[in-house]
Amino acid sequence: MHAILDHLRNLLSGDVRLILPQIQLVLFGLGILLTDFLLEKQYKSWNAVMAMLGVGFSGFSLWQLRGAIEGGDMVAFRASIITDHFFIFFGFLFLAATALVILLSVKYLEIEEEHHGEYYALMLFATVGMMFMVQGTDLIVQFIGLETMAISFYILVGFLRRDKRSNEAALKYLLLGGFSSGILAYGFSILYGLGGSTNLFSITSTLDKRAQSIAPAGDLLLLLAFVTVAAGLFFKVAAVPFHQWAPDVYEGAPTTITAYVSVASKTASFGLLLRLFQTAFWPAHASWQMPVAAIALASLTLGNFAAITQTNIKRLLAYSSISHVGYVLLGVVAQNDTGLKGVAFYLFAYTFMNVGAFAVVIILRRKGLIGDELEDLNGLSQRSPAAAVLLLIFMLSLAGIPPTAGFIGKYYIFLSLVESRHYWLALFAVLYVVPAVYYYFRIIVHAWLRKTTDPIAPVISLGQTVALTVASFVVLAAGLYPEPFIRLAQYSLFLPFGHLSGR
Amino acid sequence: MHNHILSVILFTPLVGAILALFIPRENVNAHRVWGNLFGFLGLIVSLPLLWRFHIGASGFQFKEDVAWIPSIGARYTLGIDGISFLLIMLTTVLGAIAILSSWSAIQTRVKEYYILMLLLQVGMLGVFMSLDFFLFYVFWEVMLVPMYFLIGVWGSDRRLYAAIKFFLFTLAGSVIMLLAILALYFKNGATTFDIPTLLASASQYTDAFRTIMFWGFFFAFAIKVPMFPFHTWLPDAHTEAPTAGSVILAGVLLKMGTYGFIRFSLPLMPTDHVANHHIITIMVVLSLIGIIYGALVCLMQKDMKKLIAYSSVSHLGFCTLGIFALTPHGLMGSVIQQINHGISTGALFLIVGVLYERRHTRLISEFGGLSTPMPSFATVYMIITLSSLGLPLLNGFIGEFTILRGVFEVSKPWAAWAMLGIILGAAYLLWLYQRTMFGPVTNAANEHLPDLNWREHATLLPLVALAFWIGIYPKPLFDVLQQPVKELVERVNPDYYKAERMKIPAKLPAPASSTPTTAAAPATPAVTASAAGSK
Amino acid sequence: MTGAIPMTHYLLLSLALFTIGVVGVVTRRNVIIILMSIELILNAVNINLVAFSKMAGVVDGQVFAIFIITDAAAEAAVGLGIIIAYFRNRETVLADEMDILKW
Amino acid sequence: MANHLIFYFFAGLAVVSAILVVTVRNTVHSAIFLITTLLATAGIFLQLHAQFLFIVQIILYIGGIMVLFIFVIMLVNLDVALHQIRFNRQWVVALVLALVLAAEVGFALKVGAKGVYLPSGQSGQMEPNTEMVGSVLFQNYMLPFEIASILLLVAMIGAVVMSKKKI
Amino acid sequence: MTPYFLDHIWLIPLLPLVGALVMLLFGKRLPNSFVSAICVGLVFLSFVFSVGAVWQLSQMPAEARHFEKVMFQWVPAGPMHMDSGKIVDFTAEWGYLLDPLSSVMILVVTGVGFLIHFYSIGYMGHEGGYYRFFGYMNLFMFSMLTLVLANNMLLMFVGWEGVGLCSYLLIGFYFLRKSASDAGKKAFIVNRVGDTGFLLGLFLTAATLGTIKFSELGDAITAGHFAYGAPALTAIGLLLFVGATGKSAQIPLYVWLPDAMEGPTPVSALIHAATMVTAGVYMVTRMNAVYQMAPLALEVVAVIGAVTAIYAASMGLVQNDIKRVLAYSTISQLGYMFLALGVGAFTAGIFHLMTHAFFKALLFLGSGSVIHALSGEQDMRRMGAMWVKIPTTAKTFLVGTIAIAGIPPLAGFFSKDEILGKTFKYSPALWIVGFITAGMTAFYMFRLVNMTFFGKSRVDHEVEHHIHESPSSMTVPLMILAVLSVIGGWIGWPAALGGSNRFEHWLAPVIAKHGEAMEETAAAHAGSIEYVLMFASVLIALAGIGLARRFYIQDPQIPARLAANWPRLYRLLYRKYYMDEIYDALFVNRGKDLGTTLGAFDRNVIDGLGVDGTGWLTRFTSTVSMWWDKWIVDGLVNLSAWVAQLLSYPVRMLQTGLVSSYALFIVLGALLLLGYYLKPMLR
Repeated sequence: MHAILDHLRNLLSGDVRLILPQIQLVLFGLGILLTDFLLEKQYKSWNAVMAMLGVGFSGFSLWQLRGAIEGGDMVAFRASIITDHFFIFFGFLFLAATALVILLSVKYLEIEEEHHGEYYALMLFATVGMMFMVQGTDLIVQFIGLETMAISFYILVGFLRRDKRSNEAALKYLLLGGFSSGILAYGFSILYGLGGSTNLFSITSTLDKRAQSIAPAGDLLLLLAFVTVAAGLFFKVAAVPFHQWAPDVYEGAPTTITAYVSVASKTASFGLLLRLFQTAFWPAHASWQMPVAAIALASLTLGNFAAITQTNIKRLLAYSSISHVGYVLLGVVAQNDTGLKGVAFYLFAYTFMNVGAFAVVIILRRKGLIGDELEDLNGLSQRSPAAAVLLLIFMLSLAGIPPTAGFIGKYYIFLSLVESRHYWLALFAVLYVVPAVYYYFRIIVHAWLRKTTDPIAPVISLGQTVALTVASFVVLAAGLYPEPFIRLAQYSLFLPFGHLSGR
Repeated sequence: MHNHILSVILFTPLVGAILALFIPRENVNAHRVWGNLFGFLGLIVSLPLLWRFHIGASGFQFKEDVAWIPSIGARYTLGIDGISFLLIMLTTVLGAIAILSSWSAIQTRVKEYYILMLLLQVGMLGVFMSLDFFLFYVFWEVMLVPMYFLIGVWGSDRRLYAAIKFFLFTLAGSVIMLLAILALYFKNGATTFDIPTLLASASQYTDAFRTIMFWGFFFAFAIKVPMFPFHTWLPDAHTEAPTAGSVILAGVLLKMGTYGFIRFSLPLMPTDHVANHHIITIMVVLSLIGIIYGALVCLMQKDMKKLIAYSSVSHLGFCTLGIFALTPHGLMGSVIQQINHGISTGALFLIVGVLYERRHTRLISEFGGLSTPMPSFATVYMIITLSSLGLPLLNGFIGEFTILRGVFEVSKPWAAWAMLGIILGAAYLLWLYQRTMFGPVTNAANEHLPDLNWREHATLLPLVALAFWIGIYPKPLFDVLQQPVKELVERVNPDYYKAERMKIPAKLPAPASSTPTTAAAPATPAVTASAAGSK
Repeated sequence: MTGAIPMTHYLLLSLALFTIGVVGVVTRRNVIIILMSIELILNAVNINLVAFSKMAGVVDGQVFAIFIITDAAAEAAVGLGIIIAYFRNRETVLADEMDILKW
Repeated sequence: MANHLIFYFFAGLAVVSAILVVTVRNTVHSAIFLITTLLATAGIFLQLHAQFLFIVQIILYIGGIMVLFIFVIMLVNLDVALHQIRFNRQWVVALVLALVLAAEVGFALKVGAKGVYLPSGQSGQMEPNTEMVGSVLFQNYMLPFEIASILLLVAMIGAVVMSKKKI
Repeated sequence: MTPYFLDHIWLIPLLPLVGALVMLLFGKRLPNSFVSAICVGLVFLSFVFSVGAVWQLSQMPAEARHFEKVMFQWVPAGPMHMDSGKIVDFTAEWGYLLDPLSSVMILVVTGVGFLIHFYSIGYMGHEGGYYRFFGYMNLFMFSMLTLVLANNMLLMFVGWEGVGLCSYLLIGFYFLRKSASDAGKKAFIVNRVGDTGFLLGLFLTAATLGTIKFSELGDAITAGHFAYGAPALTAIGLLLFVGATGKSAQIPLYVWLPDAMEGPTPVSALIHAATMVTAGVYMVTRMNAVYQMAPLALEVVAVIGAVTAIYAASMGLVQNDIKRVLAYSTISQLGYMFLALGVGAFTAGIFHLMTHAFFKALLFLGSGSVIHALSGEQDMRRMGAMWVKIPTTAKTFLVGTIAIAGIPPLAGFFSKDEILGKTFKYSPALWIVGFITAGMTAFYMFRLVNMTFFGKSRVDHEVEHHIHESPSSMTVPLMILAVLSVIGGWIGWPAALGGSNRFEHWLAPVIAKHGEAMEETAAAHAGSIEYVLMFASVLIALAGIGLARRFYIQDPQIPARLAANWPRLYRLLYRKYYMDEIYDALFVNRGKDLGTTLGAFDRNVIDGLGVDGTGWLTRFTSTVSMWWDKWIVDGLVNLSAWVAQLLSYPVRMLQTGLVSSYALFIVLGALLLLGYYLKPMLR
């Protein structure tokens, strides 16, 4: 008995320690799957409690890892994962998003009459996938992590099986996601061929050496690998022209999952994107700067213009999130510390403000009202002033009006562009705030300035209250006193193999 | 000495707004009392500035400086000089009056209304106090939101359009300004957003860079002012906004643009003569177009508020004209005219509000002959009209005169063109007055309109008093402005003070009563003159 | 083992299968065929991986290919499940009749 | 030479049946041709000395996935499928674009691989390696292996959740 | 120690201001008797202080008759650049200046003003808004006194605008009548046009001379080494004269004055005859230091004055409205004064200003009395034979008429004669104009008298019963003014007739010396001509009187016959040279045509402003601006919004909902990205 414990302790102090957060999530996910059978229909919300516990434990382990890596980044499993600041930051972000969405889900699922344990289990598994995406330094770990997340999402998007929109969204997401995964895998295969290894460290060092002999700008194989990998990742983050799944999926999916996909999937994919762009593809950084900038601008343009005339809130937010991708990508384009900090802060802010925005849509859902049309918001300020105020805060933040987190995020993006002398990009970026404000304010107009024909005030459950409070608090706090949050973003900066510090 | 008077002024309305959240919305009168209480309190706490402000001291006073976002160098830095001092006083006065004026005008969503009014105050005060670009920008944007709602919720028919137009216009300008701020920030080593530091550093940069910076800031301010081609948001916003909103919008918000020009754009002007001249010419031409154009459009208006809105375009044209004359008089006149415009146009909007509250229309044709039922209203209205059209002994004249004096030094044609605006100003204002107040009462609905009540008196009479005070004894204003304006002119027009000083000659002894002259008469004065010169 | 087949040939074979897969995805109406085309793409990737693996002389690529196959299996399972759910509601498996969500 | 023959035979087979997969009208035929393609690929794996993979390909892919496919095809595919138009309206454009992409990738591969250093190691010296694959899989790639199990669990849940009428 | 009255000079304008404030703040609640007591009393007090101050001033030696009292610094000093490039502190004080010139003015203003106030008690007794009337009148007194007592141009401008405002308010006193408020507005706006000239002149003075203080102007000119006729000084002179043409109703800005007769008659007497309209004359005299250095400006002044004089007189010949005749007469007499100023006879101008104030106030008040008696009738064709019915009015009116006609020894003779005499020396051509005008003046004034007081009665019957002499509060001022009209000219008894012309000596210190020198030398040469000229002018006045008698008493058919014989001329004159019609034709009708055609014009705008003469052009540009604003500037904004919306749809159209097309976009994206990298390779 003692020996077993010792063994366990040894195990936990070794490599396994670094994946403890994931392990805990998996365990709780399995637990939910098991206990779900035992729960009567009216007690299904215990699944949510369980999932929250899992997130809590996972967060605790992650916190401990944070302390453990103060001395330096830790790698494990033959360098196939790395626990660094970057991972800690993103890990917490995923957990936060997961927790918020779990809180929002309970009531929503009850209304949808699809309250099953699988839902929460899949969320936890998706979180595991995301964590591995960011933690992985091996192409296989990254790919499998990505797929775990993606497949979980396909299912979650189609979770309302009796709803045609949900079906269609899931099928579209699956087909296109599979297609893009194929392209990504193709890119990974080329990368593997170039690097001679699946390990990111050795790929990077090989490609660094390779750059000595072949100018990266003319290295077609590398660029081919880049294009295919980038196409796969841009698909996941929904950047133009790989974005088209997003509005449909966002609209069709259960709103809670829309929030989750829009936030977590995007954040995780950006984590992976940064990981790859800053390491393996760094030698070609001069080559990918312009195309990424073009994609960013295209995303801004299309996202903003398409959103202007939408009447469905979820769809509108989908297009708006495409434009947010444009901003984040601009931070990547800047290729400097400020830009990366901006990306981190932006993603952070985006997580909370977007979940918050969707949360307001979620609380509108009730029996007989889907609540995702702009008209459904009418007169919200009279029916539920608190919800209207929160919606206002989130919209201001999404639009980038101070004093909200969204402004600081945009500020950093602009700052990085000015710093890297991309003045024209900066000009475009700031001017696109204007149409963005226009459509965000369409939402506000409906919530605040229109009369309603529907006198029923939305009922907000406890979980939703907590989620909304947390989200709005973070959005406001990061706008009013951004210092600690900027530190957080600063903290997330990783200096892979001296690339950034060498500049 | 360490004091927090500016923070107190800044946050008093905010405290009021936050506390008001806890008053139940059904308790409408409590909100009214509360809103007025804090509106008035905001004025009270700003009064100590009157005697504690140090006239003639250079630089900024009452400075407060606390770290805010150390990672980017943004600080919570407040401070005022003579220019911002006056604008802050204008803000607190008009704020209290605007809040008071809404007592009976606002019947729906009273709670939100007062909260938003108080928040608006915070934003505006913050803009005038901030000495940190980041903080400045935050306030600059923050204040858009309450204004948007004030127009959008309590406005009239086309309020949604007007509100979003207002928002988008101003936003478009300010985001470009943000870029300019960032560029300045980087140029100076990306360590601080301190406004004086950054502006001082501008002197080291090339003219090309400074020109770009100037235009970067230009749009934000030009839209806010608004200068000629960017003015179209203003009539819509003014027309649709509720009375108090219009008062604040015209009285204070527009001044943020002119303030920006004075505070930021002027120090960024290139030193090179040609580039400088280019910019000034453009600015002056736009101002002149604005003056005349605004006045002309006024003549065609059927809606009182729209008329006054366009008159603002004209009046603000004077302000920008004064600024870009780059002379002490031009600048001082400009600031004084900003204050005056706040008083006069604010009062005009209150006056329209009085009528609107009684008749729920703003169409000029609906009125006529109101002097008969509303004599005190007629008197106040007349005084304000006269103040707005620049009658001496009322405030408007002092401002316009001083501006024109400053402009005249630089270019006589500019001054002459601007005069056209004064003539037209009399035309449209008096015509408006005539159409509403004179003649027999033609519309039966107007026959028994009640005259001003005590509350309306309380909102209008302070403004009338201020109008007279500035018109008759403007010296304190000039004194307050002297020093900051001197510093500004020394910076942007360094040659100005270097010119030789002219002495008004002491009284010459009278020449003998009959100087014999045999030559042709014209020769005489020349002789006298040369004789005097040789002495 | 005389006359090793050039690496390029494997790559081109892989490319051919990849392209056929892509063509299938973008031209076919039947979602099952589209799913099959995705399998083709993944298969093409595997050829790449194995070929590179052989060239590099390490088996990493093969391992990677195993994971790709695993993924393909998982995707197919879930995909077919979703197709069934979809078919149950809509009585069709044609991609171009799948357009409730648009614009 | 045999090596060449084997490769080109399997390659040709794979390509031709792949083409048939995406062109034939009958979905069941497509599935059959997909099996052919996968078998041909398995042959290529064998030719590349990837014996373990060869087995996996046949058992897992063909044995597992394709059965699933055919099962589903039978389940949902009605006779109408035979009369349906195979290609969507954009197919010409799509085909052209796909071929252009292929040409680009081909060009990149060709130019990129020509005279370009690829890490070769002991090129082509691959011994029969099932054992090695096994040990690598469970030593170097233990973590992905574990994750893959989660992936499969997810897939299982997904398949169940999606296809069951009532859960 | 400063003498008491001089020290309290600030009370002179302040007293009426107090009255005005009391009236405007509390007047509504005060009984009429109280109102008149305060307002008239305060003006009288002001008059007393004026007399005291002037008396104390006269006690000083002639050269030292210059008293300035600065109350406070109004516009504080600030640096400014002069045209010469030097820097100077520009400032404007609130200060009062009493010197011989302003002393004449304050006496006239407070004296005549007091009489008219007193008269108003009776005249306005039955009108509504009694307190308002007196409030405005007192406010006017304040403004006018500020104007004349100002020690600098800016403060003068305060008064200048103030009187304009009061004029506006008082013309529009019967604000229920649209014509009245229209006339008020017209007066204000036309004056504004002039005022801009004044302001520009002021700026130019400051920029040229560095000071706007009257007492420093002369020295500044000397110190500035300006040549005689220096362009800057000429420009100042011309710009200021633009201001003067507005206020003093000279061509081309005279149009407001006839309309201003819409106001109550005492207003016409005080503002539009005796005081305000003479502000321009006063101002030019005040600025004589500049004008004397600007011969071109003086010439313009003279010519405009002369032309206005004859032009207005010719219109006065045929007017039928009693007040309009007097209005044109006023314009004409003001033209005389400017003629005097223009020829350098500043003292003569001021002299005429003073005498004119007496007799024109008298005439207006007399006409008011007539109108009062006739229950508001103003058309002379409905008068006649009033001599016996309202004898006091008639007699005093006759005195005034004789005075204005220039019959010695009444006041008008001396002043007019001095002007004509000086003009002759300057330019015989101008003299002829003035000379003819004198005849015309005598003619139309006696035409008025004859039509009103003599001949057959043409009064309506109902009205006739009510004819009554006015109360003594009205007749007493008439009598006092009549006396002044008789003796007022004696202080300027010319040297040629054995007098000493004390008036000229009194004013001498104020007039810049070189000008005086010129006059005196000229005077020495032309002693004999003066008698001839005097005789001629008396003669032509008598001729005019005779003609009027023949036309309107002896043979009343003649005017009709004349009108029939020269119908065009008659109509031309009667219709005031078609000036209004020209305005109408040029602006209003064309505007109306266009307005109807376009359908976009606001009819009110056209009527309202077109009549005012600001005109069609303004409206047109205004419409264009409006249009520009609506369609171009705003249009661009809305267009961009529209384009954004429009763009939104194609962008959304890409979102077909079809998986295949989405996949194709992914292919396209990859293709483009790769293509971007391959492009350089292909070259």
